[in-house]
Formats: sequence, C-alpha cells, structure tokens
Amino acid sequence: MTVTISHYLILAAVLFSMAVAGIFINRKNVILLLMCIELMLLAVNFNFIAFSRMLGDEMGQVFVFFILTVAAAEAAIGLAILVVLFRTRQSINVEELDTLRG
Amino acid sequence: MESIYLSIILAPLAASVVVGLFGSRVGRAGAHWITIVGVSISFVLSLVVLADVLGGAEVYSGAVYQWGQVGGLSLEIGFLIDHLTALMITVVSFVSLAVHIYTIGYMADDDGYQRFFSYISLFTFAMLTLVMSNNFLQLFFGWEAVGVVSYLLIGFWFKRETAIFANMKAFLVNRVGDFGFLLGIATLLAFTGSLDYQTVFGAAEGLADERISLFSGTEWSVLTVACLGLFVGAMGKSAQMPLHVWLPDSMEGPTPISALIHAATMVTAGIFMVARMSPLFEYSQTALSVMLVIGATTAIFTGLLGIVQQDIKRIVAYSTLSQLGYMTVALGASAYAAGIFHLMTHAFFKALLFLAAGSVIIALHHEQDIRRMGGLRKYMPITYWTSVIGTLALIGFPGFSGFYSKDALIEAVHLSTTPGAGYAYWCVLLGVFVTALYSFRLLFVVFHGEERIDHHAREHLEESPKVVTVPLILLAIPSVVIGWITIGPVLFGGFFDDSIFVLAQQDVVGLVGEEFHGAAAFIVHAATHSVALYLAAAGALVAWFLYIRRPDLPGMLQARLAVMHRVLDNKYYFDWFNENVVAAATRMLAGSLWRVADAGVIDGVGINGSARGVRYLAGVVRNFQTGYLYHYAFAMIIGLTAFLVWLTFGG
Amino acid sequence: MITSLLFYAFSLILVLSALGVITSRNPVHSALFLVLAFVQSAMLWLLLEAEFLAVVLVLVYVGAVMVLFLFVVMMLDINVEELRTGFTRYVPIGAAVAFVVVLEIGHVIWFRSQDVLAVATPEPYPAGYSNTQALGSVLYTEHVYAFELAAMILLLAIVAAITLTMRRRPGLKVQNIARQVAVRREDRVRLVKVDPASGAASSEKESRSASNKSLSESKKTRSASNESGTAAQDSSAGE
Amino acid sequence: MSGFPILSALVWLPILAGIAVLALGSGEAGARRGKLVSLVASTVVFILSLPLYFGFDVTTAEMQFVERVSWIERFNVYYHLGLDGISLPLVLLTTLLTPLVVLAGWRVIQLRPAQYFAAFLFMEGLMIGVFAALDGLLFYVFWEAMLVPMFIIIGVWGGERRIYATVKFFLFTFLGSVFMLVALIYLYLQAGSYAILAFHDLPLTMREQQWIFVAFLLAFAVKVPMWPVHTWLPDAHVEAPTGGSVILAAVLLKMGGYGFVRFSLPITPDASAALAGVIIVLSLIAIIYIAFVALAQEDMKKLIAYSSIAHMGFVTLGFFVIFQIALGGAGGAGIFGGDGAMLALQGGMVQMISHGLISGALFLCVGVMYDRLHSRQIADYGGVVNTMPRFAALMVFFALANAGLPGTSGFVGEFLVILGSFQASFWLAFLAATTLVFGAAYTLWLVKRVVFGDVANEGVASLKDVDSREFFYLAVLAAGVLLLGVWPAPLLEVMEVTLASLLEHVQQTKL
Repeated sequence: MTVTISHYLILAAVLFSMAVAGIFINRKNVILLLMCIELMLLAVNFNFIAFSRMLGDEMGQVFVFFILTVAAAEAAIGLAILVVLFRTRQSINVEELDTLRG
Repeated sequence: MESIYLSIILAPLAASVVVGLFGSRVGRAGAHWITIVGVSISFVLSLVVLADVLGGAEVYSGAVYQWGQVGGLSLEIGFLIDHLTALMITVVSFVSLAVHIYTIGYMADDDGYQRFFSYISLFTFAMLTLVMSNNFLQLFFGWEAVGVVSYLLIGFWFKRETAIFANMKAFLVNRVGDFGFLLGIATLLAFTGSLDYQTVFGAAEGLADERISLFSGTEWSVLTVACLGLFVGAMGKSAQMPLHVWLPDSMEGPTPISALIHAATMVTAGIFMVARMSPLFEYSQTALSVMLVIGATTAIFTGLLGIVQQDIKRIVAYSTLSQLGYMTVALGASAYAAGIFHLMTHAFFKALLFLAAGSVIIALHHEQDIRRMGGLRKYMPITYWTSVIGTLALIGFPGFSGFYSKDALIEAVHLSTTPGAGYAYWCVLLGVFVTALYSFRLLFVVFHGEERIDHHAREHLEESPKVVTVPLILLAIPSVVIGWITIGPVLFGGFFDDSIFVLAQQDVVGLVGEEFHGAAAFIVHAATHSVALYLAAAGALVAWFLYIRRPDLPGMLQARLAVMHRVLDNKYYFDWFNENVVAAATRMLAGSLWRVADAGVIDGVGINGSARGVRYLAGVVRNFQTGYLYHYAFAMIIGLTAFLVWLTFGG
Repeated sequence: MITSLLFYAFSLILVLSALGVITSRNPVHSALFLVLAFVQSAMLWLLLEAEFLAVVLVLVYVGAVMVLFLFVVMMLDINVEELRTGFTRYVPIGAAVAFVVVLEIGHVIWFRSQDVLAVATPEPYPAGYSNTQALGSVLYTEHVYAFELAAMILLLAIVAAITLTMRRRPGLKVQNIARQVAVRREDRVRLVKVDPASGAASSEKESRSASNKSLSESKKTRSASNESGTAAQDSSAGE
Repeated sequence: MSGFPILSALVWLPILAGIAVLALGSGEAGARRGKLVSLVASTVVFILSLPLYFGFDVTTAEMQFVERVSWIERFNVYYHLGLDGISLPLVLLTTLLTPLVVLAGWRVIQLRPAQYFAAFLFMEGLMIGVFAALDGLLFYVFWEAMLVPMFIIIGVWGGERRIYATVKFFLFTFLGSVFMLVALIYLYLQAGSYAILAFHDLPLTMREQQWIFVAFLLAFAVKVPMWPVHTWLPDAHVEAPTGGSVILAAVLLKMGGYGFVRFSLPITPDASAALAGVIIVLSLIAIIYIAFVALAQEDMKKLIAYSSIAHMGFVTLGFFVIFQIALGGAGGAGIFGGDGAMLALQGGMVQMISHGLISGALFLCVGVMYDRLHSRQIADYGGVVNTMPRFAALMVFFALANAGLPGTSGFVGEFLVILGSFQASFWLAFLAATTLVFGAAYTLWLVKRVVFGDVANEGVASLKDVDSREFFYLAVLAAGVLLLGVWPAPLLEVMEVTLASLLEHVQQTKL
C-alpha cells in the first residue's frame, strides 16, 4: 500500500479540521487562536506541496514559500497586538474584548 | 331684447358688487340708493318683458356665452323667456324691491347696513339667474347661489350662536337636496346628452321607457329616477318634509330676509323648477305621486305646528311651509299652473305677513314672543289692517287672492287621478281649517286681547316709519286684488301654454277651468261646491272662541292633550332626530374613522407599525452582533463550512 | 514500504501533537506541541521531496515564530484557569464543524476526484535534481516581484510590530537626538549685563529663577535681566 | 417667440435666481435684497409664462415649445422639454403661485429668510421641469430633486414635530418614486430611449403593463395622495410653514395627478382599464371616508389637508372612471359614452387646477391667522369676522369654493366628474355626489367655528385685519377662482384637444 497523494490530502484535511475545532474549543485564548491559525496554514501548505509534487511543478512550493512569509509576518503582528492588548486590558480573554458591542 | 334680459340680471349684481366692495365709501344712503336703483331697473325691465310676452312675443331661448366645451357637449349660459319666466321675474323683482325699501327702515340702526343691501341685491341676482335660465347648468348655479346668499343672510347677525347654527343647518339641508338635484341633472345628461331644456324636454317622452337598473334585479324608468332626483332638490329648497327643518330655524335672520327668501322667492324656487320641468314630470306617474304625498303631508303637519309656536316669525314660517306643501300638492296633481298661481299670490301675502310681523318686531324693539304682545291694534293701525288683509288672503277669504289660488288648487287635486290624490285631497282640506286656526290665533293674540307688552317697550310703542308701512301697503294691494284680476287669464287662459306641459289625461286645471265663468262666479261656485270655504270659516271661529272669547281654554287644552302638545312643541322630533342621531352619529363616525382607522390602523399599524417592525427586527438581528470576536469568527467559519457543503454536495 | 511506514508514523505524531495543541491546559504546552507538529510536518515534507521548504519550516517556524510565541506566552501573565472556563462547552460544535470539514474534503478527494488522484503517484525526480535550485531558479526569475513584495511585507511586519509594542511611559528619560542636533547658540547661551553697583544680588536671584524656567519663558525675562550683564546658562531639558 | 427657449428659461431662471439669493448672503441687508430678488424673479417667471398660454395652439395635441438637446448620449437621454394641453395649465399654476408664496413669506419668515426664498425658487424651477419634461430620466431627476427643497422647507421652517413630518414625507414619496424609476428603466430597456412619447406607443404585454402600472401607481398614489397612503399629507401640512403648505397642496399633489395622465394612462392603457375598478374604489374611499375624517379635525391645517385628499379623490376618479364609461358602464347608459369620458377627464384636470388655487388660498388664510395668533387650533378662534371683516369675507369665499359652490372653480371639476361618472354607473355618481353634503359640512363647520360667532377670546379681539400685501395675494387667488368658475372655457379649451387625443389613445389596446 503505497502512499498516494490522497493520503497527504486527507492528513491535511484532518489537520485543518483539528485547527477549526481548536478555534472553537479555545475561543477565549487569543494566543491559542493564533496557534490554530498557524496549524490551518500548515494544513494548506501540505496541500500545496502535495499537489506540487504530484504535478511535478514548483509553483506550489513557491506559493508555500510566500505563505510562510506572510504567516510569519502575521504571527509577528498578531503577537504585537496581543502584547499591546494585554498591556491595556491586563487580559487576553476574548470575552472581555467587547468594545464592538454596541 | 337680449340686452334687456341681461340687464335684468346684471343690474342687481352690479349694485351688489359696488355696495359690497365699496360699502364704506358709498355710505349708508349710497348703499340703499344704489341697490334700490339696481333692483328697480330689474323690476321695470321685468314689466317690459312681461308686456312683451303678453303681447305675444315668441318664446326666446338663447345663449349669452359659452361656459365651456367638453367633447361634443357645449355648456352655455343663456336665457329662456316665456310666460312663466316673465311672471316669475316680475314677482321676484317686485317683492325684492319692496323688501329693499322696507329694509331701509328695518335695518336703520344696524352696523351691517351696506353689507345687508349687498346681500339682498346679490340674492335678487341669483334668483333671477335661476328663473331665467334655459339650461340645467345655470339652473344649478342659481339654485346653489340662492342657497349661499341665504346662508349669508340667515347668519347675518353672526354674533348670535343660534344664527350661525341656523345658517349652517340651512345650507347643509339644502345641500342634501342639491345632492339629489345634481343626480337628477346627471341622469338627464347621461341619457339625452344635453343640459339644454329644449333638448331634454324633447327627449322626455322617450326617456319614460328607458330603463336603468339601480338595485340588482329592479329596473327603473330613467325619467322617474331623474324626476325624483330633481324633486329631492325641490324638497330641499322648498322645504318639504323631511327636509323642511331648516326653514323655521332660518328665522334667525333679519325679517326682510324671512320675507324675501322664505316667503316669496327662494323657497318657491323648487316649485318653479318643477313647473318648469313639467314636460319631464308629466311622464312620470311615480314622481307625481311622490310629490302629492310629500306635499300633502307637509301641508297638514307643518300647519299643525304653527298652532303651538310662540315666536311670531316662526308661526309665519310654519305657515309658509304649509303653503309650500299646497303648491307641491298642486304640482303632484299636474296642476302646475295652479301651483304657480298660488306661488304668485302667496308671494305677495306672505311677504306682507312677514313684513307686518317685522313691523311689530321693530315696534317692540326686537321682541318676537307673541306671549309678550297683545292689543297692538290701537297702536299700529296700518300694520294691523295690512295684517288682516294678509291673513284673510292666506286663509282664502272669498275675493282675496289666496282664495282663488287655493280653491283652484283644491279643486284640481280633487279631480286628479294620480295615485295618492285621495290622501292629498283630505290633507289639503284639513289644512284649510288648520291654516285659518293658526292665522287667526296669530292675529288675535298679537293685535287683540289684553296687552302683555312690557312697560319699557310700551312707552315708545308707535306705528312704524313710512319706509316700513309703504311696502306693507304696496304688498297689501296685490294681496287683495291679484287673484281676482289674474285668475282668469293666468290660470285658465292658457297663459302658461308655452312653458308648462300637461298630458291631456292629467289636465286637471283644464277640468276646473271648464267650470270657470269669471272671478265672481268662482266665489259662488266655491260656496256651493266646496267645503273648503266653510272649513276656513270654522277655523277662524275656533280661533276666535279660543283666543278672544275664552283665553283660558288654550292652556287647559294644552294640559289635557299634553302628549300631543309635546310632540308638536318638539316639531315631531325632527330636530331632535337630526341633532342626536344624524349629527351625533356623523360626528362619532368621523371621530372614530379618524382616530381608529386613520390614526390607529393606517398610521399606527401600517406606517408606524412597519417602522416598529423594522426596529424590532433590527433589535433581533442586533443580538447576533455580540461584539465578541470569536462569535464573528465562528460565524465566518460556520458560514464558510456551510458554503463548502453546498459547493461539494450541492451541485 | 519504508516510506509508507514513515508516513504513517509521522502522520500519527503530527495528528497527536495537533490534538495536544488544541487541548492542553497550558499555553506553553500548546506552543511546544505546535513545535512538534511543525517538526513532524517538516519530516513529511521531506518525504514529499520538498527539502528546501522542510528546512525553511524548521528554521523559520520552529526557530523564530514559535520562539516568539513562547516568549509572548511566558511574558504575559495569563490567568490560564479563567481562559479555560467553558472549555467543554464548545467542544461539540467544534467537533461537528471539524467533522463536516473532514467529510467535505474527504468527499472531494475520494469521490469527486477519484480518477485524477488515485493514479497520481508522483514520478521520481531525475538524478541530480535539486529542489533548492529548482525553487531558486523560479523564485528569482519568474516571481522576483512577488519575492520583493514578500520582503516588503516582512519589513512592514517588523515596523508594525515595533511600533505597536513601543510605548512611552511618563517619566522615562529619553534623548531627543534630532533636537540636540538642531540646537542653536541663542537657545543655550545668553548675555546678561550686570549693574556693577547693585545688580549682583538681584541678578543672582534673576538668573536662578530664569534657569528654572522653560526656554520660551526665559526669552520673555531676558529683557528684564539684560541689565545684570552676566551670562546665564539656560538649562533647557527639552520636552 | 420662436427660437427663444422659453421653457428652459422658466426652469432655470428661478434656479439661478435661487443661487443668487443664496449668494447675496444671510445678513439683514442680504436677506432684504434676497427677498426682492425672489419676488422679482418669480414675477418675471410668471410674466414669461404668459406667452405660453397666448401662444399655445389649442387645435393640436402635439407637444409645443419643444426643446431637445442630447444630454447623456451613451444612454440616449435627452434634455427634452415641451408642453401640451395637460401640462400647460399646471405650469401656469406653478408660476402664478410662487410669487404669491414669496409674498406670503415676506415679513413672516425671520429665520434664514434668504434660504427660505431660495428654496421656493429652486422648487419653482424644478416643478416646472417636472411638468415640462418629455424625457423619462429628466422627469425623474426633476421629480426627485424637487423633494429636497420641500424637505428642507418643512424641516427647517416647520412646526414642532417637523422632523417626524419631514421624514414621513420623504420616506413616503421616495419609496413611491423608487418604483417609478424601476418602471422607467424597464421602459427604457424596451424602447431604447427615455422619450415619454416613445413609451406611449410601446407595445407591452398585459403582464408587463400591470407591473409598470403598479410601479407608477405607487409613485403617483403617494403624491396625490390616495387612500391609504395619504397619512403623510396631514402631518406634512400641519408642520410646514404657510408657503410650504401652499406649494405642497397646490402643486406637489398635482404631480401625482399629472403622472397618471402622462404615464399610467397612455403607457399602460390595458392595465389601467383592468385595474380601474381598484382606483375608483380608492377614490371613493378618499372622497367619503376622508370627508368624515376631515369633519373630526381640530386643527385647521389638518382639516384642509384632509379636504385636499378628498378633493384629489375626484381627480383620480375622473381619470379612471373613463374606462368604466368606455366599457359601457355597469348599470348606466352607454348612449353618451364618449362625451362622458371627456367630461370625467376634463373634470379631473380642472379639479387639479381649481384645487391648486383653492387649497392654496385656504392655507394662506390659515397662515394669515397663524401669523397673528400662532395657533392652528380651531378652538383658539371664533368670531374672527368681528375683527377681520375683509379677511373673513375672503375666507368664507374660499371655504364656499372648497365646498364646490357653482360660480367658483371648485364646482367645475366636481360637477364634470360627477356628470361623467354617472355615465359609468348611477351608484358611482351617487357616492361621489355625497361630497356636496360632506364637503359642505366640514368646510362650513370650520367657518362657523372660526369665522362666525362672537369674539371668542382676547387673542381674537386683538387681531388686525389683513394688510394690503395679504389682501393682494388672497384677492389674486379669489379672482382666479371666480374667473374659472364663471367662465372655465379658456381652461377647458386648452386641454380639450390634448385630452381627446389621450382618450383616443387610451382606448386602443396595446396588446
């Protein structure tokens, strides 16, 4: 039983869905939310690489490269915001972030 | 001739406009001179027209100008001059002239002197327009115009709450009549395509067979519908039951108005109109019967009311109602000429009675209650004697004008075969008795018996000035002689042949005429063939007995017949019904339509309700906007997932 | 065969560590699980012969991003217990959504695209193939603009992160270099004429009071103290 | 006059004058100059509009004084103006009333007078534009733009609840006209241009016609206003300043009626015929039900506003009863059918003009009293005739005209419509004719309570009679009302040929 592309895709799907579930479960903790997003991106990257490999085309990997770049930037800014947030509100509890509430 | 016709109408109008707009500039004397000259011109020219018509002039019908053109229908303003018109304009302008002169004295110390003259001249204009019209449009114009001027005149003393109530009531009741009148006109237009008298009359016979379906399943003769509509209008103007309620109340206006409007001219507009429309009414037995019944009912029942009234002018007003009932009965019996003849004689003696009453009223400083009069005979001889003449004319004393017209009328009804004539005949006969009773009651209570005048008034009690008495005398003369002179030529001489149309089988006037051999012989004939004369005498005797011989009896009778008296005193509860049922229900309906339907349902539920609905919906949706980040995130994810489900499994 | 075994082993660890990320009580543990997940991913990517990206993943993510995460987690004084209240409340819906996602993707993979994917066993690369070189040759030629843009994004992220987190606490002494450079003589030195007879005492007082005043105020007092004739040092401390 | 773009001048002169008034500034001197400019401009516009009447060819139904310039080429939109017998009287009504309204606000408006007068000038230009536009899009632009000055007039110079009133007014009218835009766009897609005259000849299926008819109906019914979308009118009237009420009643409502004859009837004749019954019922409800509601009012302006609704019921009745007549009538006669329809149509049009004059005058009357006592409540008055005899004479005259007295213009329209509707059905005429009674009832009751009687209170005792300015504008309207009542032929003549051709057009099915 050889490992086909489908295996990777299923793995990515499982990973992605776990990240989704993680967002639901850890709804209050922003840091964990960020981590879950990282997991999601990872799952996406899996797909890209798997297809890239299957099609023998480097484009997918270039895309993953860019995704990694943007994800890193996103993580940096997200964490910076988190820090500022914590400084002003002494908490990162999402439930307390209700300024949007009218 | 056309310029004469035009001048007859325009002279009073011009006078009215000048006095109305520049009242303060022309001054009091100017006001009455200008209007009297205006009306005099009308009167003189009316005489010219009358002479011309009597001289055998052709019937004139012509347009003055085109009011408007709609499709193929040309609406014009024009004149129809025939015997009927000529007679009417003469009567109208004569009475009007008398009233103008009388007003100088009656209104001498009133603030609205100029205004009053302007109004009565305007009224004369409106009435003449109505009478001279040759088409329904102008007829309706004149019809409403006299209504409006009477509205203004009844409310002339606008500070009196009763007066402004009465004028509104008069106008509204008249409007109910006009409502029918307009529908009648619309019916005629719809089926003949014209508003011109000649065309409509020409089509009348054909219309009698046309059918119109009003209620599902029933078919009506078009002509009957039209005639009933027109008659409803006449009921309003000529104060027939049940639209009579405005006339007694309208006595709130100054007395000259009561004389001018409510005796001689305006109320007779309805009678005139029906006579004018005789070519239509003749073909509708139904309409004739309705007129007979309503006229007869009015004649007897309003006469009864005159017996219990205490206000001098109201008594005369009820007498007018009763006489109008007579005229209507005549019309219903196809005795149009008799109706018009009675109209003419009545105009003179009723104007006389009103002006005499006015004379009494000014002499007593605007006292109208007959319980505070009595024994005035010696203080006001001219007023007294003219009143006697008026009363005798009214009850139909042989030789006086009322006698001829009324007796001819009763005879005609007696001979009529129109359904309802039997009932009408008994009503008018009984009416003669009643008329004599209330007329002499008035005469006796006011001029005879003990003096019940208060002292203050008695000190100044004297005969009224010349401007008042001269019109009285002027009117007294025709009240006596006009019947004697004119019954032959006017009633039986084919005077109205060019204007009134009667079917041969219904020509009761002709039947009466066969027995007619001169005015004197008519008296003999009446004395031998009719009970009316004896009934009148009986009425007078009863009045004499009750009010001169045994003045204590009326009070006793009143106590005995308390129920009857209360009914009469409350005028059969017509006013009560109108005010407490009709008016109250209207107001209630109006209030509830506004508050419940308009403000409540449409605005409240519909308009503001939808606004509230949006707000409520927004409130519900607002709950989704929790402001929690993760809720938005969840929504996003779930939405995305759902979208993907649709994408992958859906199609 | 060995690749299959390796695939399943790595996959298992990856899934378990992902589970650890989303379920562990302590954010630090979560972060560490995430590190593990990234490492396992890198292994799997190696199996897919994407060596360069595998290395980048380890270097950049494990080495930089996750360390950043750990820093932040540890730096912030997070009340873990409070954050975990209601933890189980959303488990069902989370699981449900996750299940639906899996179902969807599985459906797409197994049913909708079966014919395409089943046969898609990748061709082995020819000998001498370098993943890094291949990637580089595309990246610097075809996608050079995108590459530059990525660099700009990273720069932006750096600037943004610094700007966001920088703060000025009151009372903190900071040099204003621009201002120091731009300073002129008139701002710092002023000539005061001293009246030899009586001015000493008053000028002493004046100069002391002036020295306490700000720059703008001292300009006002200059005319008054001109007569004293002594030079007063202006101790303007900037803002 | 050939060559001179007289209609454009009528549209743009007031607008330019309005800008000038605004530019003159809002100081006291500026306001005074602004007032003067407004009066001069509106008077000039009126004088300019007179050649329209005298130069009008009454023998043709073609558009006259046409101007046509390409506006938006891409969508085939033209700046296309012109007049026929339907729009000419309405334009004249507008040009006549605006100077009077300016005069009415002359000394009364203290707050931002320049802006007030400028708003009226803008509105005049836009209203003339509405009546003169022959391009659908141009019409729509004028139609909607006109809302803005009115909105401002009520919202800024209005009474206490002006915000509620303005919002209601705006939402109602805007909601209606949005659907009209949809219909216009659909027609454009079918016809390839926005020319209204092209719409007239556009063949449409019954289904299309019905949708278009309903869309137009929503817009016009709100404007007229017809029951049950009338409730904005009393509120707007009550809150609006006098001038606003006058223009609202006299001209704005006419835009709805104008829309019916310009759009609904000729563009969707078959749908109009099919749905005429509904409109007729709504019209009768307006005539009878609203008369009752008017009877219950305690606020003079509200009463007149409701009476306006009832009177406008005659307009819609006249316009749509023609189909019943054309069909031979339910219970009535067919022998006089053609002229009956003309009677009804003419009646509806005359009623619009006459109502413009009469209701305008009545609102001005209320304004005269309001300026003195600052109350619109009937209960606050009584016996006004004692202190203001000249005013009372005019007010009674207008009230009687409102009640449809023959000899005044109020009679002509009602008379013709009732005569016409009789040809459709006896009961139709019967119900319509009840206005003789009800109309008189609420009007005369108002007169009784306000004008007649003894002096009711100190306020009334302190009233001063109308000055020459107030007398002038009331007298002008009185003269107009009287002239049209005694001799409506000049007005009827102008509309005759146009309406006849409209009638002919309407009777040809488009299916």
